[in-house]
Amino acid sequence: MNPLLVLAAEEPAELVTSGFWVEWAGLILISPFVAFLLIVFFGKRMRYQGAEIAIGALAFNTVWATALFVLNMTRGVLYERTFEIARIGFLGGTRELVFELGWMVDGLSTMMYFLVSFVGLLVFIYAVGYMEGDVRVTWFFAAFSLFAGSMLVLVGAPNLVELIIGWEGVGLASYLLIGHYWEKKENSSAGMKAFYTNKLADVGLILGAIIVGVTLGTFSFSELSRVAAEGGSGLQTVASVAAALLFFGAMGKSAQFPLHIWLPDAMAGPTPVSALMHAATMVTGGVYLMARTFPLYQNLAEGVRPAMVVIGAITLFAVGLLALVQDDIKKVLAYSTVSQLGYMMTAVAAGGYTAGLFHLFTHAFFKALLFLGAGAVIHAVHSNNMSDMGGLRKYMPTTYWTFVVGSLALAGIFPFSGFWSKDEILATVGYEGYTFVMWVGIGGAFVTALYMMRAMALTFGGTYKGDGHPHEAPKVMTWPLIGLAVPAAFAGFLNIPGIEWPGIRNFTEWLAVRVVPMGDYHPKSVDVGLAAIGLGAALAGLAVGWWLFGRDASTQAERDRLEIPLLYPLFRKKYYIDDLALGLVWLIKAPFARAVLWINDYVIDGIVNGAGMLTRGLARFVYGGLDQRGVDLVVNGLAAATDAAGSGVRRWQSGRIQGYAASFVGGVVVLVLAVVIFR
Amino acid sequence: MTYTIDWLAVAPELTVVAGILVVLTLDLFLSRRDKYWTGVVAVLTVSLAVVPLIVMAADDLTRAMFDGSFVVDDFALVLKGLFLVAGYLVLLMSVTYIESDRYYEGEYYLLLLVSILGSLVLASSRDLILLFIGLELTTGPLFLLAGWRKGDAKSNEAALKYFILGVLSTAMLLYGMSLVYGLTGSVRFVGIREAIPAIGAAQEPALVLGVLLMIVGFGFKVSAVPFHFWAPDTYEGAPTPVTAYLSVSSKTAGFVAMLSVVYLAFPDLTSIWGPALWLLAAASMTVANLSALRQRNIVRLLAYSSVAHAGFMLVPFAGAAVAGQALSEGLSATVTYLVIYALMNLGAFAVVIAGARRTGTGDIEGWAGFGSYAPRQGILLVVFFLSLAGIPPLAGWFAKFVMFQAVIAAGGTAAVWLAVIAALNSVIAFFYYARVVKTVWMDPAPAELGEEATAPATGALRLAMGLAAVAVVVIGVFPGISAFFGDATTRILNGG
Amino acid sequence: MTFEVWISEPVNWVFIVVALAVAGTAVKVVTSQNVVHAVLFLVATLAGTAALFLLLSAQFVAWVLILVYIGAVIVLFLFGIMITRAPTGRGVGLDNDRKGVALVVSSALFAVLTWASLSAFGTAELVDIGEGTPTEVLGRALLGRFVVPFEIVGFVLLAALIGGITIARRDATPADEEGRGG
Amino acid sequence: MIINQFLILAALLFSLGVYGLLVRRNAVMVLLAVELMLNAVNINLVVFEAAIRSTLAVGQVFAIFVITVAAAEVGIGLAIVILVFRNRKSANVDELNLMKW
Repeated sequence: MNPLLVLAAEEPAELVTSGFWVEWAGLILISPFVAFLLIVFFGKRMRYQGAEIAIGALAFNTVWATALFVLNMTRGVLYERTFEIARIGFLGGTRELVFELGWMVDGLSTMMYFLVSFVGLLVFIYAVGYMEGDVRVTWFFAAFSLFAGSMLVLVGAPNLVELIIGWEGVGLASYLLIGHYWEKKENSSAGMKAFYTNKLADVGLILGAIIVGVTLGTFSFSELSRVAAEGGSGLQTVASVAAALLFFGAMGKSAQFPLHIWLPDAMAGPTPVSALMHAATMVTGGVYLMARTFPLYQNLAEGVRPAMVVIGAITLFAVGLLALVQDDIKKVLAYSTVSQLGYMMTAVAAGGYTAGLFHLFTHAFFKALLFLGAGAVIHAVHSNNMSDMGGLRKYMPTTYWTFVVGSLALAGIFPFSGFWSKDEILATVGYEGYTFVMWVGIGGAFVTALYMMRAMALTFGGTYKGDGHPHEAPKVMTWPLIGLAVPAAFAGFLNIPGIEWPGIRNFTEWLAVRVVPMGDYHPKSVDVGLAAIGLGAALAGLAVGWWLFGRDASTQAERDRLEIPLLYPLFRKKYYIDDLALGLVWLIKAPFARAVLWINDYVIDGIVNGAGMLTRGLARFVYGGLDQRGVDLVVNGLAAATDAAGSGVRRWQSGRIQGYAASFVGGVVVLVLAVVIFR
Repeated sequence: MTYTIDWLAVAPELTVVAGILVVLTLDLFLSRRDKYWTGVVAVLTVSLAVVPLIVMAADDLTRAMFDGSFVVDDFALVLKGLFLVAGYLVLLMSVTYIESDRYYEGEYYLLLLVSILGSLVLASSRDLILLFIGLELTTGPLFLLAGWRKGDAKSNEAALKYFILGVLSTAMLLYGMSLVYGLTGSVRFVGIREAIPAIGAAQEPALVLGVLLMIVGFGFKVSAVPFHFWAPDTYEGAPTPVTAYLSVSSKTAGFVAMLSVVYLAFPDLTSIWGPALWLLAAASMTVANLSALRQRNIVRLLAYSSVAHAGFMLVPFAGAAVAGQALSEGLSATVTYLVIYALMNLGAFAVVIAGARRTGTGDIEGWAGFGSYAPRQGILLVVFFLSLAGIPPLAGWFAKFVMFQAVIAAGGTAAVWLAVIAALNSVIAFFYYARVVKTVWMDPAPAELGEEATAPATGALRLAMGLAAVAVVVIGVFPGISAFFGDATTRILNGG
Repeated sequence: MTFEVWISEPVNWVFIVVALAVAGTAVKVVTSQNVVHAVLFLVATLAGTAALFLLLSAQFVAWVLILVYIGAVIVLFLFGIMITRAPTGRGVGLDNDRKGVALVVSSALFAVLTWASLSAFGTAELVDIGEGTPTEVLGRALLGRFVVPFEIVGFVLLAALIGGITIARRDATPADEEGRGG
Repeated sequence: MIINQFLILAALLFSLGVYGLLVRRNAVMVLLAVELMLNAVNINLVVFEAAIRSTLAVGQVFAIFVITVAAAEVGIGLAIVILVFRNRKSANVDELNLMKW
């Protein structure tokens, strides 16, 4: 056992297991749905077309969730309330399967209540400004409430069935929201793609849930935890299958490679939707599921975990690379989200329950912040493309500074929140013995910093390249940015290994409050060496990024097109030959006079460019070769095959009665022969 | 030998018989304007017929008559109740539809009541002859009702297609029954079951043929692939309330016949009908869902959806059979699915009837923006379609869940494969339902709406939609209700 | 039982004659290019079937078949042909052009049915046919044990009658119906 | 007499019925083919009854029900055919393909 690690948390002494706040916490789950109905029926007649109802519901939730959060922070809350809704017998009536609805208040769900409500509230407020003038504001806020409400059901669910209800609700609401601008064909097909991938993964979730239910007789998480801790159920024998199926479900929702393909396309929806979807809801659902069923993976299905770690690692690195070659600012952030989810998934899979969730916690703030910032920029320049932006720093100072805070937090720069959570992940993964994966994670930190620097430089640095006069967003949009920037900067202090704040329990201990106290290994104190390496990688990423894109505003557009010639000799041949020719001419003309400059530009520049180009070239390759061609091809191929099969099968319905009758009788003969032969 | 009759046990049937006679008589005397009274009588009849069911449910006795060929047990009670509720909702839907065109109202209600009578008898049949007559009584009037829009060429075509394929399937069914009778020497289910072990290996092919031909006959009624071809065409052409009845009551009748026969007469022959049902289930789900993706007409879409649901409903039973497990869970799951399916599908058809009057078209594209000028019906449409898609917390999710649960609990390779096929199909199925929802709520409404666009639905139709919606939501949140009915049916009595 | 023994029974000679007649006329029912002839061939098929029933001592069923079918149903068919003005001459394309498919499908079905019968019943004999089933037995069965289907089947006929009339009748114009009761 | 001589004749009639149902264009002719199939079933039922000799003569009772229902079916079928003919001036089933796919 590594001396740096401790096994987490005993049960705290003063658990809150009753009282007003926890016993009525179910209202958190209900209020957005009430808001939904109110908006649908009365929204159109109201001043802000229903937005005030949605905001009211989330404000209510935020207050309530904050109360629970504070209770948990100081004492710990544990409460569960369920109502039986159905009971079915099986195996000749010897076994029963109970379906229940209810709510659960423990460390994990309390954190999620708070995240969803708080981030949701700010995003809703922001959306009032962003969606102003949209033709379907009422419908937007109705669906948005449904979205937040479904997520709250998902995280408040005391059992798998209710979780699935919330899960499907989130998926449905996102389908409606992603496709908000239905007029554009690509948006509606993005909504479809999101749903194809998600529904496919849901099959895994549902089958996994049924296996758990059938073997345990209940879908309850508490019972699952108990069985995992104490044994004594048929679940042991099929735990790996169930765990793998549940993980497959989580892969879809949390966009793990190769099911990540839906997420970048889902950027087609309005930006507030992307912000909420990427920060606190929807995509975190999968990580949440893994955390909620963590005992299953920790104790019963350890065999699946290495595979999960590998998938998480691929996601965090390979998909992170893709962010480097995007022009659409939202797609940069989208690929970044996938990559960060990869971090979370890797951590949880490796056994870092606390680490993964801590990153989920901090990520929610800074990713929401970045999306909302991007939204403000898009709102100002009326384009998603960074090639139409640039120089916005002076036009939009508030957006700029909050965006910088978010970027630094995401890049993992000390002392912003992302630094602490990423460091904890690296430490835990490393100590769990996944050394290679830890180095992949450090490489990922470099990539993260690189693409965020690129995004900042192309958006806010240099000169403005778009049309019109960009202006700072209205206050209703900038205040949420500031509101998110604060936790994005400071949330990391809540879980510094080895530091206890007076009166506040550690983040680790919040999360440990479960029916069966959760334990995982996590660092007792900051491993300064590892932290320095991680920070160094991030700083290197920022430096390379600045060198490439920020240093010289006039050439940044050109530099953005830098390629590795070996990988794209044909594609970029012309460009490269021109460049080479120019260089030769220049060399002949001034062989000596500019030698110093030559060293500067070609040696130093070459090294930095080389590193940058290598990374970006790899990214191009992964994006162009694998992601867009390979994975997309498979998905599109499947869709096309389904479609073609549909039209093929349809031809069978020829309209002719006697054709039907012939098929009928032929079917009889075939059926008889099949049964006789294969029986 | 004399037989005693328990009058309470046959009271639901007698009530409907009385209703038929009253409608028949009234129809003679009422003037054209007052014909709607026949509808009122029909609705009252169906409501009244529920009363003896409740009385019998309360005293918890099982009643068997005529050497156990007519049995009223919990299975029969639940399904009779389902037939009456479905009939009630269809009658409510019919009122506007039938009244608004110059159709023969009195005769229409008469035929519908006869069909309901047939399905009531069917639920109690424990004998091949009674089963056959019950089935004929259920479907015979429907051949005619499918052609009720006499001036409409599509309706004519619907009736003829349904009829020709229907009699073909009847002939197959009867051939199978005759073989089974010849091999076992009995037409009572209990007699058949008792005689089956004595059948020698040499006679096995005839037994296989007999059982499978019966399955084929039922497969036609439930519209399972490849015996489904009539369904899309007939559904599209028939008057919509009749289509609703076809897709729910007639299908349920087919299931009742199939389930009671295989459960009571052939429980030891799972190796014969298990694979057959497996094939039918897999083919139905796959072919119907793929075809539904390309449909432009909303009723045709629902037709393929109904074929696909038939496949889903076969899954638990087929899964239990191929895995060699006890059939009672499969029965319970299938009946639970039937109950939920009946409610949500009738709701969907009620909305389609109401919506078709407003939009004036059955083309899905013509429904663009329907939600904006008919928000309440738009929401109801979302409720029913998403329930059909199996999105929680609407009732459909529980049906799917129980279906998966039953087949996974059954275990075994073949059952698990069936579960996988069902799972993939439930993914495909989502899209055509979602497409309708999207069109209704997201696409812009046509610039100029017809006069009918703002006309409210009539009271009866609103009642039908409302009842179905309440049921779908309540069962979705408290699915124990449907599971209770499903479980009750496993207390099925085999003969006397 | 060998073929020699089988053929030595006189009743089987009768069977051969009747069966050939039934099969031959049945072939003509589905192949005849004259619709009226087809109907008349069906009469012969049914009459032959009734004769077979007599061989099997099922007199009552035989007479029911003759009364119901030859007496009533066939007349219906003839009416149907007259009303729909089906082409009564030869060579007007009474069959569609998919005979190949039909032949394959129906032959396959015949093969399956025959195989099942042969393997199941082999040369099992019908012994002790006796005097035949007394009509009293059938009557008691129909009104006793089978009284429910017996009563219920009446509604099949009622529905067919009323529905058939409604469907088949020519609709009166609305003006004709004003003020008229039915 | 053996059972199979009747059964095979019935199988032949049934298959001929199927053939007729598949090739006949005129709807009335299709109905004739259906009658052949139902008649085959009757032969089956009666011969099985002769072999089994049940106390209630179940096979014959069944055959009587089949005959009755078949008569009703003919009534229904001809009504539909007449309806179709009235609207289309033709009773050919292969011309009915308004609805497909």
